[in-house]
Amino acid sequence: AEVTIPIIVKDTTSFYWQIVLAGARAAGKDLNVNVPELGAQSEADINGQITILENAVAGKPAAIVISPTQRAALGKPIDEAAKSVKIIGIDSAADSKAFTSFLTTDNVQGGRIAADGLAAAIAEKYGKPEGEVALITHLPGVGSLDERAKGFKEELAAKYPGIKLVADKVSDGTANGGLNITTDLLTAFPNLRGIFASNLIQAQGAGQAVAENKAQDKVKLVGFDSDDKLVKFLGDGVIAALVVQDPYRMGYDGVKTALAASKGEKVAPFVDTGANLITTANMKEPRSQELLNPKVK
Amino acid sequence: MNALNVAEAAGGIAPSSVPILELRKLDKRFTGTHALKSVDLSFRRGEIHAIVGENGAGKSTLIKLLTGVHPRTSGELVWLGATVPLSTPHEAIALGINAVHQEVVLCPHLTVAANMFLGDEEVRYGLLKNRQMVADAQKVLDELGFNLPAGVLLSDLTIGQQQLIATARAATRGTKFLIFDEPTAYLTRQEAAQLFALIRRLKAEGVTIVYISHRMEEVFELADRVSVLRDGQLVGTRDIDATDENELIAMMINRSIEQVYHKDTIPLGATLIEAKNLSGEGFEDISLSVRAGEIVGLYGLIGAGRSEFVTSLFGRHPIKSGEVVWEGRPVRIRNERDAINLGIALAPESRRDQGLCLNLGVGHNINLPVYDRLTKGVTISARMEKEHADRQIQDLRIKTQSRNALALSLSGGNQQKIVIGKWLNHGAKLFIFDEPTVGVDVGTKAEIYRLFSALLAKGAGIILISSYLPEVYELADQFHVFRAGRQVATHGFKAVSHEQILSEAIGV
Amino acid sequence: MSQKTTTQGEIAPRRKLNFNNLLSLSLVAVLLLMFILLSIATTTFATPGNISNLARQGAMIAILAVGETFVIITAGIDLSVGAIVGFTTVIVSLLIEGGVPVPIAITITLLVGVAIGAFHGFGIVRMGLPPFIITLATLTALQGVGLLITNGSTINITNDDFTGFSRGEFLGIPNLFWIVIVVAVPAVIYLHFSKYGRYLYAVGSNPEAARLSGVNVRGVIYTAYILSALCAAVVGVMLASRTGTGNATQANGWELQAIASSVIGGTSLFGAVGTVWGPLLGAFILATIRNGANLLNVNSFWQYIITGGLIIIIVYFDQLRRRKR
Amino acid sequence: MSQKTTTQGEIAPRRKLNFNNLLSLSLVAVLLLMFILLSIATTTFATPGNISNLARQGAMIAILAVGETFVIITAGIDLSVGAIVGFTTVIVSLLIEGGVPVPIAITITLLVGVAIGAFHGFGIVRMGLPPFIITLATLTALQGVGLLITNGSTINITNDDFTGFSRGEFLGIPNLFWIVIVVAVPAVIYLHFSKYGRYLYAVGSNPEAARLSGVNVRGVIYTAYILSALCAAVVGVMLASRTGTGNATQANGWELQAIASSVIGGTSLFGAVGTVWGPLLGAFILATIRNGANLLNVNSFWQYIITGGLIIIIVYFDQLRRRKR
Ligand SMILES: Nc1ncnc2c1ncn2[C@@H]1O[C@H](COP(=O)(O)OP(=O)(O)OP(=O)(O)O)[C@@H](O)[C@H]1O
Ligand SMILES: Nc1ncnc2c1ncn2[C@@H]1O[C@H](COP(=O)(O)OP(=O)(O)OP(=O)(O)O)[C@@H](O)[C@H]1O
Ligand SMILES: O[C@@H]1[C@H](O)[C@H](O)CO[C@H]1O
Ligand SMILES: [Mg+2]
Ligand SMILES: [Mg+2]
Repeated sequence: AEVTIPIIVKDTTSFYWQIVLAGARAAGKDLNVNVPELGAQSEADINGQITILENAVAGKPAAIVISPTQRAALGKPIDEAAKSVKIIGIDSAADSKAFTSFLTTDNVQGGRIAADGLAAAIAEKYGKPEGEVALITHLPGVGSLDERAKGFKEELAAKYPGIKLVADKVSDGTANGGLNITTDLLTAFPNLRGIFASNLIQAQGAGQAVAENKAQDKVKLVGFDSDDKLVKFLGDGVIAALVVQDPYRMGYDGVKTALAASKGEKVAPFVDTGANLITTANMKEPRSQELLNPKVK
Repeated sequence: MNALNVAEAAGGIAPSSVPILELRKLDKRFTGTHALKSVDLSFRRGEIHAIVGENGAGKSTLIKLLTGVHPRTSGELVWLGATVPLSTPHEAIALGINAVHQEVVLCPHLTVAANMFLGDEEVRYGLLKNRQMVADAQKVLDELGFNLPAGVLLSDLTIGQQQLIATARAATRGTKFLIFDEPTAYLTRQEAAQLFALIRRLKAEGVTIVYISHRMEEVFELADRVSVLRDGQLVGTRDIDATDENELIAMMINRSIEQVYHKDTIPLGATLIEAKNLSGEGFEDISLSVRAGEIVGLYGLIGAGRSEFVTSLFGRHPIKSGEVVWEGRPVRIRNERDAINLGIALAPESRRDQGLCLNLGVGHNINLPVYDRLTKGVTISARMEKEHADRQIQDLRIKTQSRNALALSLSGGNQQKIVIGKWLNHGAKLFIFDEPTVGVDVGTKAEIYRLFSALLAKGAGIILISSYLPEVYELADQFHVFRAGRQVATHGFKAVSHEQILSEAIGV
Repeated sequence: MSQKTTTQGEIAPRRKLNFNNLLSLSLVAVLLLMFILLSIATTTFATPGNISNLARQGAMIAILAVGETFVIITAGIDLSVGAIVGFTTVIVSLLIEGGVPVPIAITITLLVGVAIGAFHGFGIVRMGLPPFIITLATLTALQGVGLLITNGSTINITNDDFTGFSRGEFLGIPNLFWIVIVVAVPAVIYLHFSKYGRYLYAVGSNPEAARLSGVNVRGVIYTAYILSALCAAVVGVMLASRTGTGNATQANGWELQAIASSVIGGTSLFGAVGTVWGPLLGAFILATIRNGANLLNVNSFWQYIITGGLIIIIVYFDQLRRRKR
Repeated sequence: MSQKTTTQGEIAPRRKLNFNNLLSLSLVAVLLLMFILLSIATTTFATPGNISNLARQGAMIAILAVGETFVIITAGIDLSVGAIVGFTTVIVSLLIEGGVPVPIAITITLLVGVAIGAFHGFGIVRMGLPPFIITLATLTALQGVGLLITNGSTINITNDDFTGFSRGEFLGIPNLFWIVIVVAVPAVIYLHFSKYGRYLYAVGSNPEAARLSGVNVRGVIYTAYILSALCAAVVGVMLASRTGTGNATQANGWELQAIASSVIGGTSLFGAVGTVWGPLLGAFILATIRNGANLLNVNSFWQYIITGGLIIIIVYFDQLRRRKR
């Protein structure tokens, strides 16, 4: 492969980003592009991502695909990088106009979808979308997660006056943290009816806690993203619904678009890759299956 | 720091009767110990005032109060007629009070010069004048007749050499009042002689000297007056001409002892150990043997290689060549446990660095070598653990609150007793005592020597290392003189004169 | 490690056991006080369900802290325990997903822990590296190896028996807490009632003196680091069972929690001072702070502040008592 | 044991500076070797752009490591520096967004650093807390305070002058690297050429001896922790400028990198041994490993393993040299 197009994700250790990288890898194979897979090991490591971007630019690649870890922080470095190389954004936005193209989930919208999904699940069980719910966020200061929380809260406030957000918890970035928080939430709020765990790892922890306490009948859990474990929880009814993005496509199309842009071809400036609500009811549908089981390997 | 400070009054002044420092009802309590009980004492300007007393009598505590190291519980200090708070070391230094403490208190990571100038550095435009300080320090050391380099790291020196550095440092800081707490404990005769010369010189310059020692002959050689402490109380002060050793000892321990050096005639038995032409790091071609019932002395200057030799014999350091024969069988001692298993015990020279776990209990320290034998099945027998520790504490009269008191809360001499005590019930056949009576009071010394006899009577042999010639001279059935890592002479019991031995050790 | 000339001012002799009792008593008092206050302030704290949760939540850090304590008593430190936990979750889940029977998978995982501990011993004893450094290096490297093995992703454990264990209980006590007991009992015997425990303290106080008293100092150091890493591997198995995942980074930072628990429990970082019950209490005090804050619905950020403040207060009073005794 | 002469007085003088020079020379050699190898292995390493990147990337850890070194020389440790960096990014961005002029905002932020350092000094000197504990407590608490202030979110700095600084350069040298110089020069004078530096070593070597020499030991300890926290606050300002955000957790874990850099640079965790140039070199060695691995397109997980391995190797050879000397 002559052409090099690195892809920079937020946190290489998360399964979600592994799917993105798998998509990028596949695109690299299909299009005969060398695709270094880069990224920090925590979504909170903003400086780490800037460093990786700087180093990637120094390697003089044809283009760079990046998922900015933080909207404002990556703005200027991306502007800077775009002076010498084409930049394609994926997954989350940054305060930069320098993107040649952008393929993303609208995370505020994702939060809204989660709110609707949670309300629906509560209504199905309790008759009305009413009662106490809680929110669990992976880590503080992660742009996309803040946007999901924003969308989630706005939607609740706007459409479901009967639903009350009684706890807004921030975890420590581990599944075990989410597990401990959820068990305590279940204890502290005996009338809790719903939980939104706004990314993969927290959904794993929260799912485990709900299963551990056999609370799935009382408490409806909505997660974000998916992996085998969450799909199993979904099938078992431990999780009521998952908001699923299309990370594989972001990776694949990110590289594909980057290659086209590097050749000077015209590319779409903005692509919404979409966020879909998958519930126990619709999980068997083909599109759902495609989203739930991306071809990672 | 200027070199030796010259006394204000030219030509030196005779000890005047003007008190320079008065202690009024000085009192110090540690939680659980009443270390000093209402002591009234006055020091005269330009005198050498010795303080003697048993281990734990409160001597070091007294010094620490005078130098602002510990706060006093009550009482007053009057310096040149005026009451002073004297609550920090800084204040003491400012008044001109300095001390050479019982244990060397310097910074091992700094150079000799940096240590000598610590807290009083020479600077220009705020920057250190390092080269200047080394030169100045060297000048001071040379002037004092200490043949020591100023540019090396302190940790490169032996304890004795470090003690001399501490002395040089204390003597040259505009000192008016200088306290020595057992300064000769780690010094050889030669070094001690240098120290005494320095002390006399300081006295001539009008400096008041307080001199603490367990060695009576030093007290009589140097002091103008002597005060005795017992159990934290001042028993009395005497002019040196108006007292004698027996009186002082009686005042110290409230009884008299006929004789410090005690030696029973014990028939020598079979040869326990034979070292044949041993060489290792710091010693070369050493041969000696020890028989049951025999004390073999090793005499030499500090750095002569005796400690290196015995620690190697004990398996701590490798032996490069030569042979060790134990009870007629050639053996290889690869580590300390091999030695201990054969029946060798070592009481090392530095109690702080090698001898004690300072922040563990007295009992824990005493029992450390014998926990194997205190173990029943998987666990330790609590009863045996207690009994064993208490027996040593009683037998050696270790002054401690209980077996659970931390070793660091004991006075220096009592700490030394722990180092010895932990091997006494081990059942070893060969005991190596490296400077066993450093910092030990006369009464206890006599007890330790009696203990030697008891061990010998049970069929043990002893290697006794001492830099204190009388000890080796009076006790050893046979002794070897070491110099520069080699064995330069071997003598029988009191076979030759002190002078000859000294010249062999020094090599003149 | 060298024993520093600490400026231990005026330490009057006192009974060591008494003192330890006193200290642990006062920690028990702190814990009890928290329990009482939380029982009054919330209706949910003093429920069997919550107490079970608490027992589960504190269990893992408690075991790590006990292992860490062995090392700290020798005047060392083990920064790698969090990384070992993460790494061993990867190992055990790989093995289980690879079809290895659970008991064998667990045994192998624990042996991996032992090997890591032995490597630390080697680094300290043979290579002369400071404990802080060698364990910092393994902290870093193990994370890399764990991530490399899984290619950065998370392994999901599909064996329900294995993951069910952490949820289960026996005689009304959560299984995870049983593990604490299973670890603590031999630990108490080892540290407080056997000669090996005495040797550990001696090495922490003055290794040279210990050596000259015939203590196998190297062996003691190997043992301490192996026990610490073994405890971490045990926790790795527990965590894999609890989260059902193998992920090399999932216990990042737990080393600081373990060390904090140990120190809150009266262990001195200068060595030669510490107990088994101290770190256990320390870990459950920290777990109770978090649990209580959650139940009181205190902003999660306040939990950090409270934890930091309590560490200072508890250790301060501990120091005070020590100096007074 | 060291070389030994048997008659007193014939002790070969060993200059301390010589040894330090030797060590830093060998670190310089390591760094040079890396540079040469990377220049051969990649076409991109030895480009002005990349060297600038490297200078920027190493700068922040380098400054933290220098501050940390002061503390370690006193035989202490400062675990809070990463948390202080995160916290001060919050403070400076709040102030700037609140309309405070940049120079005043920076001054206030640095004073906050000083206050935190003084608090550490207070905890150690007055409350008698071990440095590990008090700084662990602030690590935890500062994170909480920082998160609380921002309610867990990130403050975006809209002042382009402020954020532009970190990207700018002067005389062809990146501004961030200039800050390293601005910190290092007074640090060298302080540590190596002033009596205050000497006191730092004395306190680390034997606090009792220092105290008896009239050294204001408490003052020295206060100074060391204040300098460390001040360096961390400087880095906080730099990081805020670089990321354009205030976020309390964005420098989590940097304390371990700072300590590792310092130790790689020859600082002894037992105190009394260390230089200013050592940690600087250590930090840039670590930055070069990361930069090189990125350029060589080595799997990012390998970087952890390489870093861990290098820490062991470098410190091992350093220890060897020390023992041999
Ligand atoms: N820091 C301390 N804490 C508690 N007790 C102490 C402390 N220092 C000394 N003591 C006690 O005070 C008493 C006097 O001790 P001190 O060191 O003054 O004796 P000493 O006369 O110097 O003895 P030695 O000749 O053995 O050096 C002893 O009982 C000792 O145990
Ligand atoms: N001149 C010297 N320079 C540096 N180190 C020395 C020197 N002399 C001795 N040492 C070291 O100081 C320590 C004490 O010296 P050592 O104990 O060997 O002398 P010794 O004759 O065996 O003892 P002593 O005569 O005091 O019983 C040893 O560890 C030795 O390595
Ligand atoms: O932006 C993302 C992804 O969309 C995913 O949810 C993982 O965590 C995030 O921060
Ligand atoms: Mg004394
Ligand atoms: Mg000796």
